[in-house]
Amino acid sequence: QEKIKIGVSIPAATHGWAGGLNYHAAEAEKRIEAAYPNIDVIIATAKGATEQANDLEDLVSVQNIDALVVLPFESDPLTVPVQQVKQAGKFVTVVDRGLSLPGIEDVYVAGNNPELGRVSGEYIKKRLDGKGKIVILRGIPTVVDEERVEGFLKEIEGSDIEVLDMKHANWNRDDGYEVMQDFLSRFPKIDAVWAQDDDITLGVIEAIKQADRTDEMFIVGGAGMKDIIKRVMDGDKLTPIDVLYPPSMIATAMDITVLKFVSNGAVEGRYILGATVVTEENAKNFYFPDSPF
Amino acid sequence: MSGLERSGQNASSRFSIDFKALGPFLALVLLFILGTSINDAFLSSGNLSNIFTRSAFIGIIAVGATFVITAGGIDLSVGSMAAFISGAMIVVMNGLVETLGPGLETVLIGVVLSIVLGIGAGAINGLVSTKGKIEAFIVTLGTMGIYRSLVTYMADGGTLSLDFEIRGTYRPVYYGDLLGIPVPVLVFLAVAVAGYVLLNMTPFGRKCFAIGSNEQVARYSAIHVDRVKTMTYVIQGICVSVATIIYVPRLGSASSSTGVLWELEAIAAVIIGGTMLKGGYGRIWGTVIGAIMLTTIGNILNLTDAISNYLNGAVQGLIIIVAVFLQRGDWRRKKSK
Amino acid sequence: MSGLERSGQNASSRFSIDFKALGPFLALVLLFILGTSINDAFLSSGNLSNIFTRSAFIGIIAVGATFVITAGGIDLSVGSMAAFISGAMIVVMNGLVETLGPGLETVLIGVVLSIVLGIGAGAINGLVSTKGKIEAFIVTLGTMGIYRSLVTYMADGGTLSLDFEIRGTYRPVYYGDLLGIPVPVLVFLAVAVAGYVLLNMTPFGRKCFAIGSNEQVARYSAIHVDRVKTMTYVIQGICVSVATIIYVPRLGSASSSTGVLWELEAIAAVIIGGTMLKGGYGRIWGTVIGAIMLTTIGNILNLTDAISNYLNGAVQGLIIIVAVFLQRGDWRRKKSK
Amino acid sequence: MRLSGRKICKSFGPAQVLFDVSIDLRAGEVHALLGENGAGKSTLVKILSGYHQPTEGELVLDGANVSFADSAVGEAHGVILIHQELNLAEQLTVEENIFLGREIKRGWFLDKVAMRAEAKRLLSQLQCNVDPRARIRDLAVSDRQMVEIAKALSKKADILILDEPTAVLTGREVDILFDQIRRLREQGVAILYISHKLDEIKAIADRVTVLRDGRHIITEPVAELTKDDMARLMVGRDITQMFPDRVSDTSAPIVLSVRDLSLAGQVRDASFDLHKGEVLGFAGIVGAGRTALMEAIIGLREKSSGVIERNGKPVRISSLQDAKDCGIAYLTKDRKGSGLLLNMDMRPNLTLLALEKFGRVILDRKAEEAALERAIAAFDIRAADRKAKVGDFSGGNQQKLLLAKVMETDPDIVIIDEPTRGIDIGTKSQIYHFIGDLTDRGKSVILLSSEMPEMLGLSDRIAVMAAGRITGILEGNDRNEHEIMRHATGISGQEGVSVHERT
Ligand SMILES: Nc1ncnc2c1ncn2[C@@H]1O[C@H](COP(=O)(O)OP(=O)(O)OP(=O)(O)O)[C@@H](O)[C@H]1O
Ligand SMILES: Nc1ncnc2c1ncn2[C@@H]1O[C@H](COP(=O)(O)OP(=O)(O)OP(=O)(O)O)[C@@H](O)[C@H]1O
Ligand SMILES: [Mg+2]
Ligand SMILES: [Mg+2]
Repeated sequence: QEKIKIGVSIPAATHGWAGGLNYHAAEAEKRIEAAYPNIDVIIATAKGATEQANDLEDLVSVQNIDALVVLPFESDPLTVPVQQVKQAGKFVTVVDRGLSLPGIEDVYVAGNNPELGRVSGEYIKKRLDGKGKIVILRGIPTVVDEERVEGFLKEIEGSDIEVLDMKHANWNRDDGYEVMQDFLSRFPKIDAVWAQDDDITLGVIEAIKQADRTDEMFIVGGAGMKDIIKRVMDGDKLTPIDVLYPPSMIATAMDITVLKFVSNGAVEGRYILGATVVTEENAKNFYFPDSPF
Repeated sequence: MSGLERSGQNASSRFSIDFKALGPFLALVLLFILGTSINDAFLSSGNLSNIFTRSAFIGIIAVGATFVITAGGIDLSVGSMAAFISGAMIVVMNGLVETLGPGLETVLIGVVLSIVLGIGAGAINGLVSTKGKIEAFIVTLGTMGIYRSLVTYMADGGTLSLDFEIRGTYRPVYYGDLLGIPVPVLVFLAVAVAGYVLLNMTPFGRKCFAIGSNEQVARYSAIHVDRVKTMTYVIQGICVSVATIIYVPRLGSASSSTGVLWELEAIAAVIIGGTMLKGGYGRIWGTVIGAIMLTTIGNILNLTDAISNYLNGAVQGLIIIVAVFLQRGDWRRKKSK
Repeated sequence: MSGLERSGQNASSRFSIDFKALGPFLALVLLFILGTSINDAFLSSGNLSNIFTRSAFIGIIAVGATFVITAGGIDLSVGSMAAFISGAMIVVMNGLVETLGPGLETVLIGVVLSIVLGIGAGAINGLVSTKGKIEAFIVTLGTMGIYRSLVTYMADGGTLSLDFEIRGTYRPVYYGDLLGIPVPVLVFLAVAVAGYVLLNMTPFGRKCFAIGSNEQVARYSAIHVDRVKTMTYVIQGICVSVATIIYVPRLGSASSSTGVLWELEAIAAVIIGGTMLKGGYGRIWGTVIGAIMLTTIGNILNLTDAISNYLNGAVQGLIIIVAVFLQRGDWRRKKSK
Repeated sequence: MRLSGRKICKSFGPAQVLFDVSIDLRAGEVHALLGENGAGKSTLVKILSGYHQPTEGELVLDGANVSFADSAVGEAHGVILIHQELNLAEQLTVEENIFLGREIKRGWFLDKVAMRAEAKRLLSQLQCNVDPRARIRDLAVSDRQMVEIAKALSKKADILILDEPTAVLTGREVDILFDQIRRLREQGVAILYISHKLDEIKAIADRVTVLRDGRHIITEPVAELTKDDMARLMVGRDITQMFPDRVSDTSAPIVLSVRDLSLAGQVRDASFDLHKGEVLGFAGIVGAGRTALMEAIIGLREKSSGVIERNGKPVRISSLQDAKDCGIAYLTKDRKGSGLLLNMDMRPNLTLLALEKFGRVILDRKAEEAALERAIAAFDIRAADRKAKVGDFSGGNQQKLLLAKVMETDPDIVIIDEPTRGIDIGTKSQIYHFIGDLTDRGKSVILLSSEMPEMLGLSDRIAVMAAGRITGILEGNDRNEHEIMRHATGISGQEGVSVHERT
């Protein structure tokens, strides 16, 4: 009997969150292949949109997959390539970043970037009583980053929270460290930092520690890296909360896709993941010490 | 002292030269054998067509890079330049939809713009490095940052998307075919042939070789060194715009992450093909095969999931080194010399 | 007539020669003036100490790169190598906590491991390129992929984090200071002085210059070309491990994104410093200033919000080109020659 | 009167190398330019042809003032210069070099067929049968020079300047070149000819100008001057004795013995002995394998078989370092390609081969400077500026520096390949006496030379090679041009070896 092949196309592990994505995809592959011997999961990773488009072609033409789970590097450029997979008669699940044309995918498992920004803004606004000076460390200039920042700025609009400056830290902890160092030299008073991503948070923490200004401010990160979750769990004043944007969503998407082939029920629709706020109280539910992310 | 002349010695050296020219080709054949042995689907016409179509981008850019490198220069800005040109094309074409509609004119204007920008960007690289007497490495590192910033700025940090109606008109440029051969492959072939003719059959190409081999000699031979060098960057720019013209209809968008690291791939294709990084010797066909080899390696890695994805890069690196080692053909000779 | 003329020309030529050696330094001073005018905080001791401390990584790696480039080679693998060595150090030190505890021994073993790996990785680059007669560009492009894959594999795609207790022991190596000078700055200085002595005052350094300037002449001067070239890669490897040793305690982690593009920055620092990309002429102090300049540009951009974030790269690129143009000092002379 | 230089002065930075030099070139005349190394000959002709601009003075072409902004303008006016230092792109082929910058075109494309045919014609005119498709870097130096000449001939010169064209040529090639020069003279071309070989000047030139230390000394018809006159005018003193007086001692112990050395495709079964205090000459036509044999001995090329004994003990020499350790030094004939780092100044060049002498850990810069001081004095190196790049040195001074570099290792055995290429007559004599001093001090010399007088004047014995074999080792009265010729062309056959190999 022919195996059912499920192709999974995701970005390569070039930063922490993507690393978590890779990890969860690989774990799900093992789990699924063990549970269903007639299913073969094939993971392809890409370092850019063009390469991902190549991978999609290869999954169809040489691997002859039956279903595709794709987390698009970027929405726009991958819309047409994914559409072609669909037109080849494959079942398509899109994860996290929606395509630019409606109606292509069978299943959409969505993260919610504007919501991540909004929730973070909401927390900071509340913590500071609607008044204070903050700095923002952005990611790599992409749609994801843009959506998060927009969501954040919209939320704090009208309050007395002043954004001293925003700089790109490229979802990289070294850049986070250096940008924060420079913010600290520049601004004598900072009430809060929105780091948007936990890789950046790690760098920010060290910079603040080095400047000995830990009591002055707090940081809101994002994604749910285990190191940060641990800090939240331990009640670290510097990182009171974290906003989830779990890379495990890829595993969820893979599971849903498998259901299409192993169950009789109709599998379709949209599954929107919230931007859960991790606090000291609920942190232990989100702490996975064995995960690499 | 008169009389006797040397002889012999020629035969053996001629043989090794032939082998050297065949080197990249042999390495490619070995890669194809490897691919087939891993997965039968490798040789399917669909897959082969995919490989050749994909290698068109990098291949076309690498043809330009062959000129630059042969003349002793280097261009690190090609990836950013491609992103910038794509972005500008998209902005302008989208803007024209209202007045001209999503028809051929709009696309043509986009194409012309692309070429103009390519020539301009190349000329900047060339003029700043020759007139400013700044190492090309630095100049193109600088313009790499500049072009990339410009596209990020145009896209406001996000993505520039081509109007979906224009995509319909423009689509065949990437997805169409002529007598079964995909358009990008035809364009690649045309660029390669043109590049070959220009590099090997015209005075201009001859001058590139001479400058890369010895600038002083070139200058003493009444060659306008700065002018020729600048021209190589312009050619590189034109190649980038041609690549962009077939790239835009594929993904229909441009962002700050478009074309990242293409410069490295293009240079690698050139060097794999046997062109010398220090200049003075260039080989267009080698470059073409180098580009196809790089794409094929990526494709082969997608043929199997035996290798952990994390190790893809390692396998790729290893294959590149081994392929170049095999194609050098020097392993057959003794050390000597 | 002769007397008069001689003295006149003397003065001007001496001035321009001095100017050339001072070039990078002057460019740096201009940058500092720019920084101060943008934000007073620039000259604060905290900020200056930040700049110098940060430039230590790239600076130390660039000192190694100066050797490689002077001898006519190139090493693209340094960033990946740094990531790989960091990863290996962290894994081994974490593993040793149980048996040896989080004390000095564990850190020392980590440090020794780092050096050993650096030497090994450098030796691989050197031997494969010299013995295999493969262009260094290709070899190190290959090992760049290999080392990066290895660290990704070790980290399972994620992050390797150093045990928190070891961090405590190890922390002073990055955050400590001696007489107010941060340790990384001292290490950088020590590496630079050692590099200067080795390159300019020893037979080995002389041989690097000779090989980079003409390999054939070097061979006819009883220099073991392959051996010396391999040694330059080993030195590069050692420099990478020293940089890693002070890098790891900074954030206590390594991942596949560690050290991305450091190779480009290191080479840029070297070239900005006045070393020639084609080999034959190297300048350690120039490299040091080049590294500080690169860091300073980044710092200045962080100190102002006058420029759109999206355009950072453009400003950076522009400043690099202008700085190198100014430091060349050739703009003062006529074209002639 | 075609081209004149009037009161030409030239300075490089602080150093003035030409002082008010005037010269006239006439149609249909061969004008010779003479002078010591560094006298300014090359500089003068570079100015005449537009490669350099004079600091002062002017050029007059057919009675009108001209100025050549660069060499292209010079060439457009019909002034063609063949450089002293070869000026060919090494990675390009012969035909590509000949037509570099003025390719023959058909439409937009290169007319390769026409260029090949023309290249073949030019080369055959010079009786030079290199393959037009060969790369320059694979050619012997003399062939490269012939290519240079072919390139110049193809340019249709009105005024042709040849800067030491014969330094690397063999006798036969010189004859061919002279035929061409005479042909051009008959066509009314003005020719300026630089050489250190006074015989050649006598044979070809109509008038001669002598430069000394950048100053014009005399311009006279050649017939008015003897060779001795010319030498005296150049050097500023009499050269009494060209060669040192040497007494050879064939009973001295053997310091180097080579047995049955073969080198794939280039040398077969070469055997010879070298005595203490002896000069052993190696003669042969170009490509006979002399250089290949020597480079195999000193470990620069891989030998396929053979034994080398030093003072009776077999030694293994697989690298130049080994050779150095055995007290053997080698002076290459390719000073630009293998000898000197042209982009560096004198000091690093001088000490490169004997670097460990100046410190194993830290180089002693003072000692290096002192060595340079000594070398400049001992070898009479005349550099206008001590910090100048060696590539800017006059050809002869480069050669002297190379000799000094090799002697820094203080070898017991010196293998010298073409030591006096481009050296003026005064310095030549200095070098010959220097070789004499060496042997007097008990050192031994192997001399490879294409110059018959120096071969005969210096060597105690002469080994002759033909087609990769040593066809004879000539001693005593057999050391004459006729015998050498006989063995070099292989006429003597194998019996030559048995007759003369008596050691
Ligand atoms: N480009 C240059 N820069 C500095 N000095 C130079 C340059 N060219 C020549 N010189 C110096 O000018 C002087 C004359 O050199 P030139 O080459 O004219 O001598 P020459 O008469 O041709 O000697 P030779 O017989 O050795 O070739 C030398 O001292 C040389 O070092
Ligand atoms: N690097 C090389 N590689 C291959 N063949 C070479 C090389 N150098 C020289 N040859 C060939 O080896 C043979 C011997 O050359 P070699 O230079 O030893 O001759 P020679 O008699 O010393 O010449 P000369 O009289 O010019 O010194 C020739 O056929 C030459 O073309
Ligand atoms: Mg699987
Ligand atoms: Mg000269």
